[in-house]
Amino acid sequence: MRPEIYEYNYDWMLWRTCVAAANLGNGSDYEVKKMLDYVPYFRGIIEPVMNLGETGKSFLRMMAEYTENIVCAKKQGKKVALTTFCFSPTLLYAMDIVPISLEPMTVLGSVLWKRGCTDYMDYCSDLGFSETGCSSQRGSMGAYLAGLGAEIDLVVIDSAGVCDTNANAFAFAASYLKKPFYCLNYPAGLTDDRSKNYHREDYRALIAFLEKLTGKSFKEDKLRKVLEEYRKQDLIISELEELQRFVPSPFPVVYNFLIYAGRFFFAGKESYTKLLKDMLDVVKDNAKKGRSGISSGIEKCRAFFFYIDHYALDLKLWDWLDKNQINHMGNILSRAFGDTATYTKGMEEATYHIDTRDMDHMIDTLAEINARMPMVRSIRGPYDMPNMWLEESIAMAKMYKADCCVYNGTPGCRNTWSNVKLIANDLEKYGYPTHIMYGDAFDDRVESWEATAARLDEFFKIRGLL
Amino acid sequence: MITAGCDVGSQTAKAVIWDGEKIIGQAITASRAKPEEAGIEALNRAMQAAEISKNQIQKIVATGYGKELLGFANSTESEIVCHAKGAFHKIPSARTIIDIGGQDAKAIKLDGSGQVKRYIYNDKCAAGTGRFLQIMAEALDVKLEEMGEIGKKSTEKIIISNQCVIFAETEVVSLINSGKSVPDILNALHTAVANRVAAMAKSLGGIEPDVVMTGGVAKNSGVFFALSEANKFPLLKFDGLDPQLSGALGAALIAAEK
Amino acid sequence: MKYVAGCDVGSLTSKFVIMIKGKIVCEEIIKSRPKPQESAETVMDKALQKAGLKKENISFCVGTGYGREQISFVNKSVSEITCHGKGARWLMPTAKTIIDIGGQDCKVIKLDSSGKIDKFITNDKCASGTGRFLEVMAKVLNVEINDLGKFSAKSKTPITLASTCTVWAQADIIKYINSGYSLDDIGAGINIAMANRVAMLVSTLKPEKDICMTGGVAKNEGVFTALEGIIGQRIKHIRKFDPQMVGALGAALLASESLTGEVKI
Amino acid sequence: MSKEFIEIATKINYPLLSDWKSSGKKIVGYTCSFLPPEIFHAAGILPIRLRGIETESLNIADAYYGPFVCTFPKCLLQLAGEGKYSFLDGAVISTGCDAMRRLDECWRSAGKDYPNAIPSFFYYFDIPHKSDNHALKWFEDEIKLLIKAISNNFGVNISTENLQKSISIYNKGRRLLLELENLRMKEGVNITGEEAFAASISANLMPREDFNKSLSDWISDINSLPELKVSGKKRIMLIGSVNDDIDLVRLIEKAGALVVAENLCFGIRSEKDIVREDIEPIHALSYRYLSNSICPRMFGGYLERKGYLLEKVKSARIDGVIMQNIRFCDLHSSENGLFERDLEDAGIPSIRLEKEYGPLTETGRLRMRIDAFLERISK
Repeated sequence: MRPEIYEYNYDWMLWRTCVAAANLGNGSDYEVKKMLDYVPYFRGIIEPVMNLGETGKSFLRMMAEYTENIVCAKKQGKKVALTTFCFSPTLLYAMDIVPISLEPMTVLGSVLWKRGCTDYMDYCSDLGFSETGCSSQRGSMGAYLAGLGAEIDLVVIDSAGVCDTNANAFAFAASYLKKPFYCLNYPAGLTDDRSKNYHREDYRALIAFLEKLTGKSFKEDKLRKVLEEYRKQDLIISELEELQRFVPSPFPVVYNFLIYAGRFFFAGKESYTKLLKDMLDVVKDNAKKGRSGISSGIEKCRAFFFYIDHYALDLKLWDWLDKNQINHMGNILSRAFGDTATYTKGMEEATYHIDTRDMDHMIDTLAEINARMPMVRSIRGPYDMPNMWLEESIAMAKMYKADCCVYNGTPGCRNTWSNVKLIANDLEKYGYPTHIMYGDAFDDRVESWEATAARLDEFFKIRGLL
Repeated sequence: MITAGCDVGSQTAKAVIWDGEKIIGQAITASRAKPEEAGIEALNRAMQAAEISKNQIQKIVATGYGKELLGFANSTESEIVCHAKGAFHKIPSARTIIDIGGQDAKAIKLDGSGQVKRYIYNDKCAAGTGRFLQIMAEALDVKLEEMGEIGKKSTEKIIISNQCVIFAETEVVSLINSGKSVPDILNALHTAVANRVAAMAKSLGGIEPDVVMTGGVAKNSGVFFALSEANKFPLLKFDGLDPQLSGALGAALIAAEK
Repeated sequence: MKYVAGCDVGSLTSKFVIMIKGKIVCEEIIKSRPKPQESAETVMDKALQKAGLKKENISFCVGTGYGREQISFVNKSVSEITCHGKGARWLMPTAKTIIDIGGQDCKVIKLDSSGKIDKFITNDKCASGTGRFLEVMAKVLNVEINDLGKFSAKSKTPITLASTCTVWAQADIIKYINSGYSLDDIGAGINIAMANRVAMLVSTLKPEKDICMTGGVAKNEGVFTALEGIIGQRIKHIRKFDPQMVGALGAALLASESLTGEVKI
Repeated sequence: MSKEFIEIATKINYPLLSDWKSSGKKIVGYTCSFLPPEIFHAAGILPIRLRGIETESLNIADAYYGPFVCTFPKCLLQLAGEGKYSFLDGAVISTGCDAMRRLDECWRSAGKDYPNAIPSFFYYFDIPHKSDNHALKWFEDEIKLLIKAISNNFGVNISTENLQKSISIYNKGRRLLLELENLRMKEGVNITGEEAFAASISANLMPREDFNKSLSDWISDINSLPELKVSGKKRIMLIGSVNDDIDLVRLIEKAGALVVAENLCFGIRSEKDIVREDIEPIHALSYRYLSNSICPRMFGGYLERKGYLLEKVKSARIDGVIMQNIRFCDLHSSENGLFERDLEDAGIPSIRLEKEYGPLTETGRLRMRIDAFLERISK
């Protein structure tokens, strides 16, 4: 790793960048424009986020709060847990543990800095971690392994059986840092009694592990408060997602990203509720005017991203979609399957229900939420089984009236690269032109944006979508 | 109306001139660092062959890697569409086209009217491209055009397993060093390319006949044979036209339509 | 007079060094032929001619490189890694870490204080960190491989390049050329991509000073400087000797040891 | 005797299989060392570990699997697509790792395109990635479900007595393998690593009674064999991801070393622990198969695996450890990275090698690395 990188603390840099960017929004248009000239490295993200107005500022403030929590955790006597985006942080918030979710932290680094997180990625390889492993963890993981972030106390994840590459990265981090490690493990099934019981028992064992490690017991009131906030958030998200079904969709292209980023960072926290409310205002207004959320106000095509979407460096993909008047109808990360969401009608057994009656029901709720986190739900079992990847993708593409489906991931994803050709063939059979992107969502050294964009352009044109 | 198609790829630039009924000029030249120069050269030579001047051409469509840089073209079209167009024009029964060019290999599925239904490029890190064969030809010190024929003299079957071009080259170096004959190694390389391309085509949800092969590698009889025989799908090739010109022909035809 | 020799038959070039009493008599390099035996004989003949010697004058010859098993005239064959370690230490007695980039492989070697191999690492993941990568890229850019290094100094905004796959990187480069990026920026991007791959190996081995670089790529200033930047340590130049010949030199040194029976660095 | 093992270890379809088939008995293939073959044995079915040797191309497999995926499951799929596994009456896919569990979907998909590619009994066996109590219970239930599925499909009854008998027969084989392992770890050794590894591989392929007999006969012969010339040869341990390629061992030994121990999937590591015979058999099996963290698929079990490795390095007086993994096997690749750090810290030279699965054609590249490693540790 370049020697200069050792001079900066990762959390601290993210924190200051987010704070500075959020404050920038308080200036006049002229001031913002002038300032952007001085931050050329960040303008790729800051400009689009600024263009979102109040929503953008709320988002940056939320990010600033998340990173500030990490920076200040030790001073406040809190334990710090390394975790993954597909693990709901709600439990950790209820236990006063500060989560560092590696993949979203890689995204932050990738979109905020010119060179992204590639130095940290390579640093992981220096330490012996697999270079072909997923870049989503490797990005920020390198910073923590190098001691350039908060000191880690424990590692908790839930990806065993879902994404072994992910679980492996965290297991490596735990072994390398010699820290306690717990991983929830998911069987292939979701709704059968055996699986449900397993979810519950595994989750309770996790709580016991955390209680033992922190020496604190789990507080009922705190948990209830967090879950009630979660319920509120779910209701707003459901309303947002209902509006997204309109043609044209009143959703700005980047809103999906904000929804899931918020969920991964701050599910159950008030600042996320604030962000959602801001988004709802904008979307409602657009809907009332019958206007598309796309900058030009015109929607030519609707694309469903059936895996993740593309983050690497700036917000180039979202920009490109916006410019080409293609709307983004969500991806595997943006749906959570709460029973208040309209898209879960008729599949009640596959949803979660927030029940704050007593401690026991609340823990069951958490276990159920977690079993339906993105990826945990849909890529855990055979892709063509009920409630799994194919069924979900088709249902979403249909419900959101998508014209086509697009895959993007990372070459490190053994799980989806093992069957993306199968699902693409199935989606084509169902009438959805399907494009497979070969780039890496977190590392633009794998395929340049120029090459990625050329292939996308070709796909939308040849398949008659534009 | 006279139209032209110009296809500037990573290795060669191709041009075809179409008089509305038939090809009246064609040319293939080596690519340059500046795509436009290569394009102009190909076009000039095609015009010479057709005995026409630039102002007689009413429309030029560009395709290939360098298409955006060809200032002289009236419009651009993707390689997929051009190859489909060219191949379908030559062989109207074509439903699947396999094109192996310098930089990438593609499989294209067509409907009965010649419209592109689906298409796919070679997988990343895959060795199924013309470039792969070129690197190997250099390593073995044989001429690219002669690879096919030399490979036919193979007597012993060997397998080249690595999917990475450079590692495959290392394998070839090792094979040379262990005393394997050049025809045997070439045969193994052709089979390796054919197998990779076959897998690519199959992953489009089954291969529909007729299958037509285009692109420079179609001229390599070793790969052509291995694809056709070993992978059990009979291939057709152009009659009387260099398969490398398929994209340029398609571009010229599209120019005539517009 | 007991002459000794080292013969390094690599995938791209073949090298030959003749020594006597710890002094280099002559060195020779040719492009490798498809047959290693042919390469070895040709390069040896040329070297002998240059030195005005006959085959019989060579008392002991050590072979190395990919083709080492096929060279009939060698007395012994030794891996490239040992030879490069040997040669580099002889040229630079303070060398602890040696970075060697050959046509097919990239190796990083750490020596202990007595010059023995302490540890080494090679590229297994991907071939992008090899000399072949640069050669393929130079061809795409239509420049001489030896000129590739010069671009870095002139570039302020190098491109970021696919560092994982040669074929893919090549497609990206064509895309960059066609999008109007300057040759300097593209060339610099290639050198950086290469340096990144190599840096990963270097850092894994936790390099110790002095660090030197051997193999043909050592002559590429762009890669050299970028690599120094990434690993954050100075790399020392091997002076007055072609870094590409270090393997053959090491082989000749080993031949000398076999001859005298003494084992020294 | 070792010839028999070498023949079996290098063929997909060996004479023993056709003998078994022609006597009207069934064969079921499985993909992971965490699946207890005792269950099939107790049903009178021959369980064999599926392998991908003899693969010549991946032109079928690559149409289903994407790039960036380990070649082991691809090779299995390729052979199935080519009909080389048409002798199977059943196949069980399990959650080894991501790429292995997706073999379920890829194989089913290929089954639609290639007649005979897929056996009539095709089953998905879900193995937890940890061994907590609730995971053990899950695993035990999973075994019971598998037993039920086998019974229904093949019309057989797997009784407790039969299971107990099978466990005992399998344990006998394990004890013999451990005896063999002790023999090869001795100072004056008289078998090569290649021969010993062939025996380990055969354990996954032969009817267990036949295997026990052959191994027992060979072991009694071994002591009368002349000692190998081992002076100056370095003692190597080969570890890492799935490997059933005796050519790799041969390559290392040809370079002048002796492979005296291994820790490979297909090797001794899957057989090192005895199943308890004094408790309820299904419980005993689930405990034995899940509580061993022998593979990095068991997340969080690194210390256990490191302990086992260091102990073996010590008892076999290993001079150097060669760690291999198939390209894109992140689990073993990362673990090899940790092992390398910890082994080198403990003064044990080690090297990581990455390669494709299947016929060993990368000889040149591997040879250079192995030679240099041996030169390093020989000084």
